[in-house]
Amino acid sequence: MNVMLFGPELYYLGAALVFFFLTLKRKPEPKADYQIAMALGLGGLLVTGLCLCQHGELFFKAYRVDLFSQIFKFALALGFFLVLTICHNLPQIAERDQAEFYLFLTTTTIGMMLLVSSVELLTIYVALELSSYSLYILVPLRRGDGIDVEAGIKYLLIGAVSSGVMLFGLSYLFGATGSTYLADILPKLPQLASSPIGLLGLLLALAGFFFKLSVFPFHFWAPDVYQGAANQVTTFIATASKAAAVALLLRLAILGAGYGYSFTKALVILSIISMTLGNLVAIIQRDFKRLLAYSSIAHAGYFLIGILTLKEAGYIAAIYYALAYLVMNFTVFMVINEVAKDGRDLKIQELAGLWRRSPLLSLSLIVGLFALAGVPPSIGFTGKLLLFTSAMSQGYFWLVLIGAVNGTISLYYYLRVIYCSYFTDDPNLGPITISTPIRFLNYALIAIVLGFGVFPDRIVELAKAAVKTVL
Amino acid sequence: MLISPLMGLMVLLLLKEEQKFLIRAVSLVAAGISLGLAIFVFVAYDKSLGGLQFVEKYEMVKTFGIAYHVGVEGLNAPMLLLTGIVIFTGVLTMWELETRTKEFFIWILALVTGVFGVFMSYDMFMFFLFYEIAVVPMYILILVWGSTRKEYAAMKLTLYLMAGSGFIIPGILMLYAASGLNTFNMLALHGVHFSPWVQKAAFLLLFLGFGVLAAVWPFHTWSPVGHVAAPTAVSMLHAGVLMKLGSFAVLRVAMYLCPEGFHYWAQLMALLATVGIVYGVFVGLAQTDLKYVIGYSSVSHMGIVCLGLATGTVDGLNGSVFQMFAHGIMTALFFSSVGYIYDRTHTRDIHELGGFSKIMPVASAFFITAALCGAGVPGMASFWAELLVFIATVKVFPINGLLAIAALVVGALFALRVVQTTFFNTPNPKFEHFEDVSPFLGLPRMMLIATLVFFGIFPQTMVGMIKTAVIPFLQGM
Amino acid sequence: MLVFNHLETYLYLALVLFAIGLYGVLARRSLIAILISVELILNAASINFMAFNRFLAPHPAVGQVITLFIMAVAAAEAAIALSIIVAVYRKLKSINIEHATELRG
Amino acid sequence: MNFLGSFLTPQGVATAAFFMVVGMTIVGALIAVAARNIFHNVLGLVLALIGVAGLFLYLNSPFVALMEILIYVGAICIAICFAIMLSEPMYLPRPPRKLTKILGAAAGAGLIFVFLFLLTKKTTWVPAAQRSTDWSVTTIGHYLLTNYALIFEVVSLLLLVAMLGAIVIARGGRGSS
Amino acid sequence: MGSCDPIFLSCFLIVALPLLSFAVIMIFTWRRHKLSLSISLTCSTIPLILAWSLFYKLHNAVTLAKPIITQVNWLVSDAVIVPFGFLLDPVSLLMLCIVATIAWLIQIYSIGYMEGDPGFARFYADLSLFGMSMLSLVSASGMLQLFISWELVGLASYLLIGFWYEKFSASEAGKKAFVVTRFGDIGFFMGLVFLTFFMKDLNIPGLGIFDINGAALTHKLSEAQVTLCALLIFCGVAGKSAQFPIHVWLPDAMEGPTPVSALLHSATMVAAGIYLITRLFPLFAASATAMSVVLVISTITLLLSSTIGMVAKDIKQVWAYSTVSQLGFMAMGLSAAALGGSTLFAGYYHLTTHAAFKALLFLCAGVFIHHFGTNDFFVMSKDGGRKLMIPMVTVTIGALALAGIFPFAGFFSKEAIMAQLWHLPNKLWVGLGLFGAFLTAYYTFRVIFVMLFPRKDDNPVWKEYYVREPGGHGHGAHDDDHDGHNGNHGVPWVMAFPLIVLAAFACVLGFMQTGLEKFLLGESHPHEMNYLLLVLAVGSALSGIGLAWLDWGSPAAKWQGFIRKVPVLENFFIQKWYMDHFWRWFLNTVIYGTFSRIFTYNDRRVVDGGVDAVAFSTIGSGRLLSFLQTAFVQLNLLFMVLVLAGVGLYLLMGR
Repeated sequence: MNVMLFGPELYYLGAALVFFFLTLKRKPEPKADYQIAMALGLGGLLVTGLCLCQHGELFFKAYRVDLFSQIFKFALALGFFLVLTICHNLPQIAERDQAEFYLFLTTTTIGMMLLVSSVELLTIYVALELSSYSLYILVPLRRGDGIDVEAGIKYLLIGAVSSGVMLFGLSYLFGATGSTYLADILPKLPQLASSPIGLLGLLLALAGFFFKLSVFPFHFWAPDVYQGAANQVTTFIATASKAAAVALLLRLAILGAGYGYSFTKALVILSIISMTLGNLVAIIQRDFKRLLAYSSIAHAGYFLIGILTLKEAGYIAAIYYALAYLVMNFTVFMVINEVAKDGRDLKIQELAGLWRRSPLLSLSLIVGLFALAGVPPSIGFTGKLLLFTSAMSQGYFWLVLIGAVNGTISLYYYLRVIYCSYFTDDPNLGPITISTPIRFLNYALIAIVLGFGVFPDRIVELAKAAVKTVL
Repeated sequence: MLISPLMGLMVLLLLKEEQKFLIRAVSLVAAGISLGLAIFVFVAYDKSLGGLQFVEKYEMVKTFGIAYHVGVEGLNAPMLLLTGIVIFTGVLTMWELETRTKEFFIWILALVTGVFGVFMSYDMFMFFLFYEIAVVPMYILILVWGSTRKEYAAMKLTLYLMAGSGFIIPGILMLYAASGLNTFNMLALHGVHFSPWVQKAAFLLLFLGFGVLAAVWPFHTWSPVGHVAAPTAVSMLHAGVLMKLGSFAVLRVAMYLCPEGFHYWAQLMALLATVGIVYGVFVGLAQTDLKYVIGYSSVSHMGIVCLGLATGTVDGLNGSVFQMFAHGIMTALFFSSVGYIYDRTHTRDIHELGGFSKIMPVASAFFITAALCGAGVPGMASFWAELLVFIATVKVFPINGLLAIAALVVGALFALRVVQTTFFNTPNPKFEHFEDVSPFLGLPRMMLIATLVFFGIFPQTMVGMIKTAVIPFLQGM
Repeated sequence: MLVFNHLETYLYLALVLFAIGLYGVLARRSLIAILISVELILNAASINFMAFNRFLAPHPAVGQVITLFIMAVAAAEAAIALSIIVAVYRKLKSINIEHATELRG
Repeated sequence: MNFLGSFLTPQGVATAAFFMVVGMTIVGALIAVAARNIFHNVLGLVLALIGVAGLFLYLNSPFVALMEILIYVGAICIAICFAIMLSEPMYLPRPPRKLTKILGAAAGAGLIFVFLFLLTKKTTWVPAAQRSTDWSVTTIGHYLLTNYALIFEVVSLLLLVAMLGAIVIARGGRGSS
Repeated sequence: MGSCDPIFLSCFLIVALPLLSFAVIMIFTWRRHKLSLSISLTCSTIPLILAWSLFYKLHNAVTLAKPIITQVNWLVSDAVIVPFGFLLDPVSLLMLCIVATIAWLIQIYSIGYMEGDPGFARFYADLSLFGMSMLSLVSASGMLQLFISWELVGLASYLLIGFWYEKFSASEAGKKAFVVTRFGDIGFFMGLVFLTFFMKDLNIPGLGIFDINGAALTHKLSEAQVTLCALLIFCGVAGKSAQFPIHVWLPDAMEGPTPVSALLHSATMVAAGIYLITRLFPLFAASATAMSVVLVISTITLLLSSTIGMVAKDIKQVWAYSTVSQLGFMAMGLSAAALGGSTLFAGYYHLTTHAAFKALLFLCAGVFIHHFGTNDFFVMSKDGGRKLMIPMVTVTIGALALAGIFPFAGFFSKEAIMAQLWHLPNKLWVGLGLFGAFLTAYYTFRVIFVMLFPRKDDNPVWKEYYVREPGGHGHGAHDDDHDGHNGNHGVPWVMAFPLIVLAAFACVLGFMQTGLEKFLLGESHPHEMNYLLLVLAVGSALSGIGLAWLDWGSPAAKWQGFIRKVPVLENFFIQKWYMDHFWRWFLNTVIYGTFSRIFTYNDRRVVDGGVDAVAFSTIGSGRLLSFLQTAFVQLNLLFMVLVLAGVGLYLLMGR
């Protein structure tokens, strides 16, 4: 067995081991922990990058390594690393828990990495649970006055029910096809076209990923968890875990291709409701993270647009947008994290005077939010347009129209945030000092968001190559 | 041409907020270079050859058929010139800006980059990308440097325009998808014969979407509010150039790609345009804020543009494009004068300003010139434009044409009422100590007037240029 | 045919168990009771797998393996859930889910 | 005699036992969700799980049935009992049930039930063309170490995470109080 | 016909030089009065010389049928081709000379009149602009160029009337003039557009190119089409030439400096309308209906303005109304000629003579106003108006000419018009014409007599008439400011000189009737004198003068107009037939009050309100939907389950 094939997973397993040993230390040393974590994160990024072009199958074909999975693994590693960069102070996590924090962050990353490579239903399920459980633990790790555990328990409850439903759906799929391997299931599904079990089993099975992606109606956890969890954890949930969910949905949705219209129609409906609901409710939010939660619900709808086309163009767009979403959403969260140094939940009003307090952060915020809103020249815009293009090519006119109108609605609340940060001022608030690495991070993020927005070709070609391995 | 504002923008990013003079100078140079290039293109364009010249092409995303594809032809050369002039004068106009100077010029250069991009792009994707780039900075520009209900105005304007984009995207993508060519290249798409249904739907979407930016009635209400709130140079750019983006896009994308759709909806276009023309002047009559007045006059004048487009004749299109140009310059002049006055007096109420021309004869003269131009006085560029449009309209839509012509009387009343109340009459003693426009600040306004008069006296320079594109354009339909 | 040799018997049974579990999740206030209900749901899925395994699957070991894994996952889930429930009790002084109402909107 | 005899046939006994197991499962489940006393719930769960284990026996899987009892009844239910004791005191007065909530829950569960019932009913279940008849524990072990080796490892990681997580969360609680 | 054509070149210079002067003064020298003056004078003298030299060079070469057209393309769109060029035929040549001359004279005159005014340079700039547009108007080769110049004339008049812009009434008057004439112009423009529209079958390439006389076209259009076009174009004429009911701007336009009044209301701007009818005479003549309308309107105009003139106290107002009435006269003459199948000569001839004597009258009035600082001729009379010899003599000459007394110019031209009216089958018209002549003589000499024969200082009539309001009517107050400069020096020569020249014209022009006719029409019809008409006309004029003498002149006169006997009528006339009221009502109630308000309301409430409502309902629906996110997780779960089951059931049923 080629170690390189399983390289990233092994590396992170090792990292988890390192963190595990760190948890055993009697005296917590957050600074040292952080430095180790950063080093490991950077190393992980390197390893994942090196393994980018691997392809092969492992574990009796339960595990497939291809460009598609490796791209998402890289995205996960990137997300992991990025989240680590804003962990230089973890005010909301008790000092002695910080090593555990890194540990669970690593394990959830491992879970997601396994997830994106899995091509077997049970592996998918277990990997999903691994990543979820780590997150369930991470959410109530926060030092809080109750909303942390409240968020944790709600997350867990909704997650448990979703995964129960998913498992039930998987059992039907298993029953209908007699196999848990996607490769075996796929050819058998057309034979089931006359009976509803394949379609509905698939729909039930998708529930778990809808939950991860916070698609309506599995979205209820998102606002609470975003608000209740520590900022860094929220960041991870909002960035990396979405990418993993998108990856899996792309893999699974292919199964629905045989069902044609009725399957996609269900997705179209969910997509439309997701984006409309997310955007409408986001309008009235006051808490910034909660607002972003609703925005993520809306974005789940956008992801679905690409997925439900079940065509190459749509998949390319979805991959592109998933990567884009990771970066642009992270940009915003980074700003939150830097502004709320003490780890509090940031109200939108508290952004007042950001342009004065830290022009760079305010610029990042604008870039990030405009990207989320789909304003050019940003990856958000390009991604959204690619999504719409692919959907339109399949004739989903109304979907595109509603999506485009939704873009307008979303702009409203993003602009409100920008308004607060740019045009209101609170003289009581002093300037925000940002460290040099964060400063460079800012520049890099802005450059990525704008640069790949204008020149998306490389990413698109990469995604195209990746999609070829899935379809 | 795209590069120069971008370069300026980059340099500005590096400068410190304190180096105000340098910031201004850099912006001015950037704007000056674009203006120079615009003039160069306008002059160097080979009219006898026609067609697309100065083409640059570069594949962006092969998978989706997106390419950076720019060029100049008779339709956009005037628009480029317009943009060049307005940005140059706009930068000069805002020379005295003190608050957050750097950011201001950054955003305004970003906006201009977008505008140039829209006018030159022959790829729908890039077209739309630049379109949005041109629209969005408005929000920030209005919000930070604006006045009078700026939050409301900025939000309204941005959302309204974005809602327009919400129609444009499906429209564009519809054509993209229906063509099956997997390309956004407009020239290529032009060759496709879309089914009538697609054409009708796409045209309607595009017309409504772009119409919002062109302030087509009844989607115009953002425009007066936005103009009122915006700072001077932004008003200039916005009314002068940005609104043209809308009408230009209707021409460039909607009419170019969906000729049948256009013929189907032409009646509607003409109707909306006519209503806009009549409506604009009447509502403008009741306004007391100078910028509101101008805002509504813009609605009316953009109605003329739209009416010209609706005719679908060579004369109409000539007039329409000419009117875009003329109105752009004229409105820029309007706003720069008003801005100057407002900066000094902090009021735009026409009654309060009464008799202003005694205090600032030169500033007033600028405004009056613009007002006369707005009233369609011969010798100014807009006269010719309106003339062409009206003649063309009467032939195609007699009733609309007559109504629009009749609205001219009210238009004259409208312009003169403002001029009279604001500048004539007894001066308000409150403002007597103000000094008149200094020659330096007068320069941009003089440039604008000179442009207006030049094309008023030699309309052929412009019409001849536009014609080179319009005739093949219509033949292609 | 005997009733216990019917696939459908087991499927309907699992369904009933699933529905009961779901009802419990939706209706109970105590977090622990909800957890119990979730276990019922998982068991329902297990029955399904086992039934398919028994009557349909080409490799009869697969379903059993899956069921084993489900048990392990359920155990893990129970451990985490219970620890969170304990934490909830510590912070909120109650394990009634209806008392956790800070987050809304 | 004949009548009785018909019950006493092996099939009859098996059927009767099956109904008993089914009854245990369903009644246990009902107790688990319906009883107001939390301990009764746990006991109901135990009952239901034993029933399920019985079902597994009927499904030719004694090993899994054994594991079911070991893991669920032996581990999970005990853990739940500990949690009950660690959390809310039993003697606290409980608020009365809300009818609307119960009705809503019943409606939700009922609707899902109807949906899945119809689904199951409409489906024609087709057995695999070729079926292996190997039910032995050996095969299970074989599968665990070949096809499902990865899951096996992952599950171990999962359990580790769960343990550590439980410790961390519980420890944090203790520290703060 | 390149631009090197000498005729084109000279015409071009005639037009371009004043424009140049306008531009130069406005941009560069507007702070330097003397320099501006010299520029402007140069730029009006050269055209004057050029115009006359053209006249001498070409007066034998051109006829109405064979004009010289010299033009270049100005704008070439598709169907619209606008040439820029000049059409020289007798009509335009003569008019060119008249305009150039009067413009020049007025520039000379203004040196004195405007001396010391802070806007001196601007005034000259505006005058130049006006001169340019007027010259371009009369010599335009295409209808569109004519229209453009026509508009520019309106613009220049706006600037000139509102010259003293800080005075509300002045700027108001300027606005009124512009808007009202614009109102007419729109009709004109529509008429032009319709002409091209109707003639598109003829493959006429553009608006401008068609023969300005339109003669060739008329028979190709149907009667109704011609009527429509003619009437629409007449709207423009009515606006510029102050015909009823849009004459109201003209009397108000007296707010401008007096030279402007002279310029505008004698020779040039108002004449433009009549000139247009002459230009398009064949077109108009082709439609009897249109001409009848013109006849009726011009007659109403004549009577209306004459009656108002009878009661005005402001000398410029009197002259203004007299202008209106004379314009009505001209239009009557032209329309009668058209109806009677005659030529355009009579009206055009009256235009020529009128230009001379009305300019004279205004300039004289200007001298008085300048001298006494008031517009009220009663006040002038008391303050010794008759001591100013030159203006008093010239004004009398002008008045005699206006009244149509032999041997002054007015006599001949009026006679020609009467002759045209006489030929109409319905004698009512000639009767009304005579009545108009009578009134004209009456109100003219009312002024003259009051000025010439003031009462003694202690006469009780002064109580009524000597009202010297501070800052009162007209520009008294303004001119007071610089009375000191030349108040007691008599009349400066720059002002006297134009008076004398014009007086000479007023005397001489009458005897050139035959020559002019020959020049214009190429042949001269032998006049058979209609002695009855002659007697009637002279009689009505003389009786007018006589009545004026009885009412105002004779030592026994009570200084009460005969109209005083019918107070209702007098009031009606004093209120100017309530036409101003009507228009004010129209503007305030209909335009501002109704349309503007309704539209504004609609804009605020319906259109904008609709948009806001959409926005608010969006936010509202967000608020509403946010209730989905209850704090009770089980409710959310229930919702989730229900949706799931719903979607499942839907898909199940669908299959």
